[in-house]
Amino acid sequence: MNRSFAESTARERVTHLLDADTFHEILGPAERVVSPHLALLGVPSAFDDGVVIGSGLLDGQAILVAAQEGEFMGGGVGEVHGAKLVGLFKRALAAKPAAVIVLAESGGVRLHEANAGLIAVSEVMRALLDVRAQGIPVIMLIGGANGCFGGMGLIARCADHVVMSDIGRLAMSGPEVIESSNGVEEFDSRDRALVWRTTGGKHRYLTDDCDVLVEDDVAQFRAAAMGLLGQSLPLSLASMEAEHALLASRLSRYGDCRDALDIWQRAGVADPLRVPDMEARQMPALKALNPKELA
Amino acid sequence: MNWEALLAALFGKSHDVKCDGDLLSGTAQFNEHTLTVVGTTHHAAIGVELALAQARVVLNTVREHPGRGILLLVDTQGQRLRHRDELLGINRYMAHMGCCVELARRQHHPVIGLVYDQALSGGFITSGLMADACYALPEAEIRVMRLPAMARVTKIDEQRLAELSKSNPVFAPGVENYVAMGGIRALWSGDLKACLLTALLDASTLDERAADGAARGGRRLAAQVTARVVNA
Amino acid sequence: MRNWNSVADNRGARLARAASLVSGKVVQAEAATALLGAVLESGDRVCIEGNNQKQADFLARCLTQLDPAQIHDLHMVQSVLALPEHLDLFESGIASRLDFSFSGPQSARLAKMVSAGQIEIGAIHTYLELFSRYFVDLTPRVSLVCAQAADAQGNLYTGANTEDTPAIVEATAFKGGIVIAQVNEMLPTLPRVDIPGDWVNFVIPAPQPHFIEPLFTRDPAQISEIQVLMAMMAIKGIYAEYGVQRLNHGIGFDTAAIELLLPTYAESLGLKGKICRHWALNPHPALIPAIEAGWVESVYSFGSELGMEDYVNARSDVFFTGADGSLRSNRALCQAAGHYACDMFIGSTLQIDLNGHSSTATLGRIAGFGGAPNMGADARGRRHATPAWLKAGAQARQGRTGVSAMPRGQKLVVQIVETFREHMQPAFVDKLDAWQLADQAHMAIPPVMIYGDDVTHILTEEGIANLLLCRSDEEREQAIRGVAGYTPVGLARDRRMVENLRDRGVIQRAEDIGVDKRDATRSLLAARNMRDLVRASGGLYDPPKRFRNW
Amino acid sequence: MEKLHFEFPGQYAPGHFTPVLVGVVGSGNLEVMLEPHGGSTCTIDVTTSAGGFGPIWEAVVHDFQARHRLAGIAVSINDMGATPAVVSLRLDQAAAALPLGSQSNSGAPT
Repeated sequence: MNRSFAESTARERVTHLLDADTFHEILGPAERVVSPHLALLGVPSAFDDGVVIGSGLLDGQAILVAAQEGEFMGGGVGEVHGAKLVGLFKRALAAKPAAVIVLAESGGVRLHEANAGLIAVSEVMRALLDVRAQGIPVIMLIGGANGCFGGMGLIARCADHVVMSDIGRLAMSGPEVIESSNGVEEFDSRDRALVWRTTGGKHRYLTDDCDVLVEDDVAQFRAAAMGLLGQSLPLSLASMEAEHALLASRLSRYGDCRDALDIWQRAGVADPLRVPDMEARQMPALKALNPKELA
Repeated sequence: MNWEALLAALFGKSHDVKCDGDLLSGTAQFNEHTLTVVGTTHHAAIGVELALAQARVVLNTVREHPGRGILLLVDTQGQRLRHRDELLGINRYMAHMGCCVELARRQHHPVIGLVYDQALSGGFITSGLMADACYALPEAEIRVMRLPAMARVTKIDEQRLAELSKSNPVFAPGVENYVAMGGIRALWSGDLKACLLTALLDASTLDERAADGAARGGRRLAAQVTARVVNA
Repeated sequence: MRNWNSVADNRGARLARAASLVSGKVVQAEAATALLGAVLESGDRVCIEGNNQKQADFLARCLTQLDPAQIHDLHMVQSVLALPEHLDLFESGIASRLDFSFSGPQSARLAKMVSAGQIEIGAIHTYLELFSRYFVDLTPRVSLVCAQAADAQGNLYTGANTEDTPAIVEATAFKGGIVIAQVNEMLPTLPRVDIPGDWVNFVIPAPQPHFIEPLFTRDPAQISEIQVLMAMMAIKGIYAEYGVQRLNHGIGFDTAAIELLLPTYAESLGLKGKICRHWALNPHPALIPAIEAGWVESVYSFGSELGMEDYVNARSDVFFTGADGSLRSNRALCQAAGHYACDMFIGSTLQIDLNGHSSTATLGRIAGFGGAPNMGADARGRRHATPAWLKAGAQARQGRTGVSAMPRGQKLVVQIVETFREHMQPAFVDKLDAWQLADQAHMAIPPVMIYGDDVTHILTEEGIANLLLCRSDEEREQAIRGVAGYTPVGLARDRRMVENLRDRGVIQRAEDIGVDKRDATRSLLAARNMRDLVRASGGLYDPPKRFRNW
Repeated sequence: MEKLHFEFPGQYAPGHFTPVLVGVVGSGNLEVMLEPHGGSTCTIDVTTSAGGFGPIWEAVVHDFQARHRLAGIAVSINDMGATPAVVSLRLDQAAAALPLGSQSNSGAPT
């Protein structure tokens, strides 16, 4: 049986993503670099503040890696958690790894230290973009049960590449937040089929918000990350203009769609209702049939 | 302060900033230079259109006016909480806005953020917080969540949150907290023109917020932890 | 001279009143409330079909629209109170007396209304017990049932969820009552006839399909390592030990874990064909991998399960299906099957006391137990022998004299429970909350789900207590304490006596039966999430949207 | 939140080893870290979100130590309301990750 990415802890994901026995953790749990704020609020901390960072080899190439633990505070970014991510990107400027890989699983800013988290998210974005400017690719792997939301959803879309599983989710606001603000008619958070076809890996893949779609299998994430090593896409005026054109075109093409099914249908997918039950491996062929329409 | 009064205080009549829906954009003459002014008003909810529109203004500046300074005006209730925005990938639209600001900074445009009314959670990350430095008016409001809501979500007693927030700036609303943590470089009061001038002169592409937070005592660990990771 | 046909005459009068409002059997939805007003009389015994899955929700709503000045003091006799409308009837005075079996979602409100004197409860029954009383002293005068489809003659097609309908209609139609059915659709020809048209007085196409709850869907993603461990212990320590071939499973995650371990762990023990061949069970999605691996010969069901329709249709060797190819379920018959023809019941509970009495009753709620007491009770009338039944009986009788010396079997009744529930609530208690609840609600007896003298085994993550082997109340108490772990009840055990019971095999730890705790990982589950279940079904299982996280 | 400290004598000292971490601090879960320390005892420090369960913790870690008899080891726990069953499981998993395996008497208390 495969090793489920979603069911693995952050630590297990890193261990099995990298070449065997090559992971070296930085500020590991024994150093107890923990959040000072949680204890004040009467909440137990985690020895790694919910993010595992370090270096290792992927396919024999040196990389830096970070993995968020979705079970701890929903992967929320606090002061220490955020600083560890910022530090990893800054370290990459000198270490020049073949890639910085982030295994993102987060609800965004950790409410218990919200102000620090909010600032940290923007610091991570800027540090990440510094790394990209050096021609070092940044790769996001998204496949945890808690998805990648809020500030981490923004950070993910600042990377060179996004890899998702079809149970992974990438978005800004969680469906519960939208439902509580604007009602169940706006977004029924209990309708998981709706939640996933709005924010899940398949939709993001079909609309090019994710570059590679894999099964919920650590080995497939590993293979996808290996395939992206060395592929850097630095920001330039041209690349940002291209991105802008893509987003403007998406808005004009699909801005009136009410459901992902409408988008897929309009993009020429023959039987949109079948898409959610398709396996990840079947999706590239589906996308290839509609090369221009989607995205 | 409303945006008209703000711009009048900063630029007098020498600006052509217009309000289109919730979007503010235009140019201003300042200290013998032209500045691009872009931002939002009416406590705008940042949806895909508004993120894209702001990005367009920034990109145009980079393409057509190399080196021109950019002033980002922040008044937002946060990202728009709609199913449609998520369906279209609002996080990508907002990230695009942030990356456009980043591109401008890399291409030597001084970029200054100013929270002149309110800045809530996600709406703020990819604008003001991506500038070279972000400032705020003293009467502005910056927060992720109010304490009663935070108490509900975290299941921590609200009174306890209120008590702790007196000594710890890390979670409670307030511009002063953001100054203490380094997220806001300084509050602008009195002569706003002088404030802007200083900000433009001080604009640095280095991210100094963690160091500021440590120096001010509001965020003691971030800079230290980052340094430990870099030097490990 | 006495009129020996007064009931039939009265039915005639009611139907005559209805005839002045509607013509024929098929009644439009707009006329439903008026129809109810015409056929009902104050004080009637009324059954609103409320199962634990499908609900005659439209007719329940119509009933609440009646004028309590005209129709009042109805005596409701129905298996499940699931909808707010069921209790609204009592609030407005349309109904005043209640006999029922289960009230899950309405249990807290029911408790409040009982203590406020708004409802007079006759008794809380098991399903089979209530259905039995339909034929003795609680026969409904008017029954409001639901079906998938009807034809113009009033024949009903109940589809996969037949559930209670046959029992209700049989009792009502043949004892002078009136049967009204809400249906999802009218068809010229039905796929099959589940209820003959001459047993049905009126059919009403409802504005919306009846409500149905996917009650038996358990997402394997929520099964814990501890539940996997307990499932391993159950399979090796009980299923294999007794050779359990015919059984019923409870509704929880503990038993879902067992279902998902059959094609993996149990297969590795060489148990295929030796255990778990025949089931009285709803079509549990978690059973799909075991069915696909060839473990299961037959499944007879109380009701159906949303999303399992196509799968069941495609596996008619296993399930009971009609000529139309779809599932035929029947709660009354399946309860009888579970009671008499199964060798084992295994299910979870909330509280167990030192005598082994177990209850899910909690303070402030009057919930009832549905079918569990029938499944979880020795069938005293049973006479046919099977190895599992005989072995359990022999263990219970070994060394006993007098009346207990007669060879006889016993049903295995297993309570599977973690020592602590969520929020560190202990599952083992000195005194059941049921006692206090009985006081609060003025019940004649504490609401016990399974009586201690029916429980044969208690299985926790700490071990298996075989109560069949206990020979005194003191042994029984220590056997229970011995598997109660770190709960106050467990910590107060007599360590020497517990060690002695372990030597005698009354208490068995995981290692005593060769279960290595380190092997208890979720990777043993034949399906780890809903998607895996869909895959295992070859795409035939179509889970409800709230279970689809992909 | 409550902090608890326990110390037990032990026999089995694995010597120097890389710290072991198992589990995560999530709802109903905990993380357990084992580190070498100079003494001859096994110390156990618990931070738990659920207050008032000191006696249960004491019984659980007592049985853990009865199974493994560790010495020269510091056990640190961050707990988010795990049941004793989960706590025991994580402790045993951590002990199993020690070099040479532990001298396990794995099994439940009696």
